[in-house]
Amino acid sequence: MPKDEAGVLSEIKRNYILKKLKEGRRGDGRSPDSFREISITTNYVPRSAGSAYVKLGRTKVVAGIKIESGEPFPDTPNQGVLTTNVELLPMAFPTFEAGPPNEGSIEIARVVDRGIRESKMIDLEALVIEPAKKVWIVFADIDVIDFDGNLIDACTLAVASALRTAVVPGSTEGGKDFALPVRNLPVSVTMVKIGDEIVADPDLEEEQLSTARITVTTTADEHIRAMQKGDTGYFTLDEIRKAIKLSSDIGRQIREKYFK
Amino acid sequence: MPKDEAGVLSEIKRNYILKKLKEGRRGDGRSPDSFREISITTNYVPRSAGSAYVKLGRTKVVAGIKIESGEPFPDTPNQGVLTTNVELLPMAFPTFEAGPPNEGSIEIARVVDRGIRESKMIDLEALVIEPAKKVWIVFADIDVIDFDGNLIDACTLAVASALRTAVVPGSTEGGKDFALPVRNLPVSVTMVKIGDEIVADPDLEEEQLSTARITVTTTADEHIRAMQKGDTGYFTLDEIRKAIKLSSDIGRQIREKYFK
Amino acid sequence: MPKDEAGVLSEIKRNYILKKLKEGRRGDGRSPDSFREISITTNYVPRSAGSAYVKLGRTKVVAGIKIESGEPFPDTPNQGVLTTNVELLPMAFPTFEAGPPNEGSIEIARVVDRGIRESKMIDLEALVIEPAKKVWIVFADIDVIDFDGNLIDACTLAVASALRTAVVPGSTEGGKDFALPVRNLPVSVTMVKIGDEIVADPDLEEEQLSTARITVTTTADEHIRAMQKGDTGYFTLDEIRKAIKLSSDIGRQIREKYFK
Amino acid sequence: MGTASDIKLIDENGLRIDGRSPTELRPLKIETDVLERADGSAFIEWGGNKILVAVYGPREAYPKHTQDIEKAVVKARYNMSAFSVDERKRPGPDRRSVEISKVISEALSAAVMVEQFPRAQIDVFIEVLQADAGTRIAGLTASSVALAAAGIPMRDMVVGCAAGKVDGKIVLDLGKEEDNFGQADLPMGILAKSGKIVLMQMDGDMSQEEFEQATALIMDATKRIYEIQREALAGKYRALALERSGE
Amino acid sequence: MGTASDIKLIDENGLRIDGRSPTELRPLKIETDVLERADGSAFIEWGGNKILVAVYGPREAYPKHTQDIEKAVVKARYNMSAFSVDERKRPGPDRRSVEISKVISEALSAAVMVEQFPRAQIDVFIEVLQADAGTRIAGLTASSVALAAAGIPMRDMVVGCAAGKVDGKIVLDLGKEEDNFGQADLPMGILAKSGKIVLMQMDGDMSQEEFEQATALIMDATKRIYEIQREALAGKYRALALERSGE
Amino acid sequence: MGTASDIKLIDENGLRIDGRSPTELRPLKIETDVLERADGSAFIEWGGNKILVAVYGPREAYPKHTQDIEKAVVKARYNMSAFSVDERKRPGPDRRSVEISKVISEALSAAVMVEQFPRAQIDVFIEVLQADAGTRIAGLTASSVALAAAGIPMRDMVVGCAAGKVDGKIVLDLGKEEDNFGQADLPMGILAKSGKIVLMQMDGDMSQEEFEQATALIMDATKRIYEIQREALAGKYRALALERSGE
Repeated sequence: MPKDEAGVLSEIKRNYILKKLKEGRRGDGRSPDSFREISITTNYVPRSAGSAYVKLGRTKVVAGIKIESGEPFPDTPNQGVLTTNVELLPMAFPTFEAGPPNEGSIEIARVVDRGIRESKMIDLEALVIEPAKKVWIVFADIDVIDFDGNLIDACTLAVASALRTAVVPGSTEGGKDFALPVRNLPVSVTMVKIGDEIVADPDLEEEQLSTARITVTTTADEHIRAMQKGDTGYFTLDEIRKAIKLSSDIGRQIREKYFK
Repeated sequence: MPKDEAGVLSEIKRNYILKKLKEGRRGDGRSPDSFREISITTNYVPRSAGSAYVKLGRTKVVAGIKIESGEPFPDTPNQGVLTTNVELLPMAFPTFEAGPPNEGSIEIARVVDRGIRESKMIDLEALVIEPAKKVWIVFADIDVIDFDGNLIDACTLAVASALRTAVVPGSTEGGKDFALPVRNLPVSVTMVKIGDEIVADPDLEEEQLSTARITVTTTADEHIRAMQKGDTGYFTLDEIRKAIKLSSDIGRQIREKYFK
Repeated sequence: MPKDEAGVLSEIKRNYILKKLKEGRRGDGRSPDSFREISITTNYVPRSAGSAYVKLGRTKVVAGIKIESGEPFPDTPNQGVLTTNVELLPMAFPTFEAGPPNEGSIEIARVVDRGIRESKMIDLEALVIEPAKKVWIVFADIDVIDFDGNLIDACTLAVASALRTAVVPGSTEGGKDFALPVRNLPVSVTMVKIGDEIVADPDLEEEQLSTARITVTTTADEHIRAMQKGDTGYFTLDEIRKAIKLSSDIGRQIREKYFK
Repeated sequence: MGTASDIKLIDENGLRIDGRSPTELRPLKIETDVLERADGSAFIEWGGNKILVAVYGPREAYPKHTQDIEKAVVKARYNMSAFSVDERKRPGPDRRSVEISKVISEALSAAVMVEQFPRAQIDVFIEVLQADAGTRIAGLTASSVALAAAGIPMRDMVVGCAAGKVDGKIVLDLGKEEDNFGQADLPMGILAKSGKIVLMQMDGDMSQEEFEQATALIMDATKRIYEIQREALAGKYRALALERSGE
Repeated sequence: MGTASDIKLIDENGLRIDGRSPTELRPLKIETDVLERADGSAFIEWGGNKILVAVYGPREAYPKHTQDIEKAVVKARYNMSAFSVDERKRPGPDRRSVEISKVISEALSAAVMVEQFPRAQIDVFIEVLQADAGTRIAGLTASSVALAAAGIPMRDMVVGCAAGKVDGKIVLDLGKEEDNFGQADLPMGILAKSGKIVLMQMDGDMSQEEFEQATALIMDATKRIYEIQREALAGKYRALALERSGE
Repeated sequence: MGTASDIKLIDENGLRIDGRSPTELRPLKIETDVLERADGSAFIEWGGNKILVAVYGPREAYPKHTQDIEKAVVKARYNMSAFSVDERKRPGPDRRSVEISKVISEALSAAVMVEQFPRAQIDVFIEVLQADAGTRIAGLTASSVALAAAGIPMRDMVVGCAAGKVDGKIVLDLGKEEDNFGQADLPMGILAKSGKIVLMQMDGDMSQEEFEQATALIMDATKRIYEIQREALAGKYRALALERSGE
């Protein structure tokens, strides 16, 4: 993850944040297990098949869905196709550069994709037009437009919200348009380790202080659907247990609050 | 546009050219509204479908046409396809580099293409083999081999000349070979602004002194078919009116002299 | 070819090797016309269609064959397709870099390919599934994993060995699996010129001392099937005659010893 | 320009397919400071276009050989998001967006006081979230606002506006169907106060007389668009003033 | 995770499709110093996986802007050879291999004493010659051995190991069919002595209880794999010792 | 080499499909100074080949790490224009042109007095406008002339020439059908005065005896081609002389 504009967090800020954390408080006053404010605007790009503009604190992303007919993968002839792509737009941060996805944006896209896919959010089997020949291809594209940490969760929220409102253009294939069949709702929760503390939904400053990152994506049944550890630090098994528990709890709250 | 080999025009040369211009004369003795000598050799690459070698002063380009069968664009199922590409070969100038087209050559190709396309020079509707399935694809490729300014006009001249002699290989699709159906003849005229003067067909030195560039492409009916303003300077509306008039006049002369 | 880690061979080593060569001996004790020890392990990657792990002295390469159905080239509708690719893996040498093939690996792949192709080792006409529509495509891929000179010969040995054991997966196209039809065996012999001496199978040190390289690929009939001169030095016609003779002799020995 | 079609684009009352008169602009709205990281930003909705612009700079031009010792380099990057158009667009620049980025960069360079920032680079990132006709002039109009919002000194605002020819008639600000099935399009970039032209492209078929009509429409609309730009920025300064008085 | 299927992956005796018990690893063999040029190398055969790892470094990080003034950068490059999988793989990195390279790099960084080599780079090249399930953990396990063989100081060995869910049951070290048709896969990278977790990914469907079972299996297997790593290296040192005594 | 075919390439009189005898070259014409910007240039028409060569340099090699402190680097770039072959060729280098660029660069390096220009680069741009058989040797022959025309010191001229096997017979300078349906092709690059061989490739099927015949034909033709090279350059110097006397 990129450093802030000065390249490194000042020693003073750093000590301040670490000290507060020991007292159970974060730089911006949050408790370790709380998310920043979430705002979700669906249908933000009305001409796409589905879309959502998500703000997670000062991190902002726009997800847009396009659904087109095409060939299935040879090994899954009876399923539609989902592809997820994340663009870290240069407008989002001073050091982001235009160009093909780098390892950072690829990792984000793949973790988001795994959460959606493994939760079986989309009923891919309902997206077959002609078995082995023609299926619906769901393109989930995410533009990151403002960056202040925790892109994985912002992107998962945006894609999930966009998919829930998406419409399959069945009329282009001689049928009727229909709502994209979605069922489970994956919620990803990303946490980082700063010193010995685990905090959820890190902002950029916290990401820069952290040694290890973990994302746990769960569904309403509180099963784990995807996990990803990142960064060069480590977690103990107990820390991971704690992270899973936290994800499960926060996931429940987010579902409750934003996806009734 | 590239600088000359020394990187910048010497002050002395610069002042000389500016002074002469105020007297209504250009560095090489031309009047502001006159083109350099044009030489057009068609059928220069006899094995292509059509070709032309054009010299515009010391600028030299070779255009070659290839015509192959292929699929139409989905939104124009009843039309052939035209694609235009310009290669600024490294042989043409000391600082040109091999590699994919840069923004300079892309702009040139797109302006040339618009002139050909919007003048409806080629009857694309006559290039359908099987509607929505198979049409003739016209590839217009231009090699820039020697560079001394005003590539847009040199390339337009070369492509237009090559297309006028081009043959569609109908025999490869079970028919007969036939002359590419062409009708209108677009002529592009590029002008630059040096100080307050507008001069047509700038050479490299003049391009380096200019602050703004404008290309106006017209057909025999003296209608405008394509325009493109370039560079970081500006034109007043009156200057543009003057440029359009100039293009119209020069276009008539060029048509008269070279395309009888 | 890359320099050794210090970038250049030390003067002392260089003089030692040159002096020994004048006495008809090489740095490692070999005679000018002898190869290093060859070891060939076929079926090294059992899940590929055919494979071989070849050591030529300390140079090590792995060739793997994949055979898939696909379209023939338009100009050879009644033949299967062979494609050869060499990867100079960054693991093989300190200065090798990851990335698309450079001119070095392209030259190696093309010379290896020509030897296989021109010897008519593979009966490409027997690889047609449906004329003009569907043929077998033979992918020969070579991983260079340890580099100590003479990659062309190591790669040719590996590909030829792998092809001899390869199986066409006919069952995937409704037929039966069958052994890839091979007949002739090309053997390439690469020689370099150091001072006025010609030595066969150069190791890396010798490649760094040499001024010119020549590869001659022959078949059992002692006909020449492919040749390639490399590097910025020259050969006299007599030296090339000598090289052809040497290749012919060594080819016979290698065939005798390793391909009975 | 567009393909021929039977669609009637102007009705018997002289009204256009979306109900506008020939001299009417589509609805247009500009907001500033919509992003936190950028030095300046703007969001424009113009007809169905939704375009976000972020400005970074002046900052040291990089790589070094791109530096101009006499002035700042203004580098616009026009990009369409994958979901902005009917058929999903593959990410990354294509020839069209490269050309548009070039002409927008040149147009903005004419307005910014580039000579104040030698060796610097000013980046203008234009992201088309939803594309209707006229994205380049909408992007240009918003870019100018974003530059001002970033506090970058400019000699004048750049206004983007287009006119075109539809069913043989010259009209202002083509909509999507008009763009698809019309006969000419003339996008321009104009310095608001001086009326100087810093961007101009044209394709289609226009007589010299029609060109006069088209530019008259554009020049007139420029004033209206400039007002909207000013208001967007005034909103910003009002907000700032409130913030201060609230302290 | 995999697609649904009728294939029975665990039989009535609780045995798996390849005859293993739920807690059994596939056959695993590691060899060191299989390459001459590399500073350290290892070859691992784990089930049907055949993976070669070469280590170069520490050497000056290049290009310069990638240097970290405080520590060495560990850069793993996971690559599948064109012939390693059923369908021929186009050479060059794809998104999957980019992600795997990243998580392996991060896992190894946690083990290597990177602070001893500021500004340096340690390259770990992982070439999958034949792929069965579990290439990333096999590659990670071999990388750790190759780093040790290169004499690079490490605070601990990294062991890669996976568990998964098959026919509703948690089992160790998924094979290919289990990976294709199972319900979850949990690859982990563990520091052998401290038990710290430096790599973890999961996909599929696992309850929190099942996660506990899976990690228990992995933690237990870690010890066995670590033994094999040590033996491979002991072989190296034995060989070295013999060489010396033979002088 | 070519595919088998029923086409008879040599008739009962021993004449070839284009009427040539086995030892006859196709028509060959070289012109110098056809371009203004380049430091030297040449245009060759050889059979149906039309190839343009431009030379720039010696100039400082760039990027710096490509510099050789002992000598100039000769960098040929062989390129086929999109319209040079039957089917339109996608612009940009392919594997074939990369290989040809390499062997031509090496061949020219042997002729140029590279040791006189340490750290320099000499660029040779070869553009094939129309391709018949034998583009690489035609390009090489013209390159040598363009280098001389650029005033670059050379120890010898490089002559490109090929022989091949057609209907079982060795013939000089294959034409297009002969190349397509013949049995072997042997392109060579020869230093005109010394007879040293600086480029050689072969593909097809040739006995060692046939190789002797082929090289005999080539060596003999080399002299004729060299004469044409000299005349092209003499034309240049004559022209220069006239220019001077005209002053």
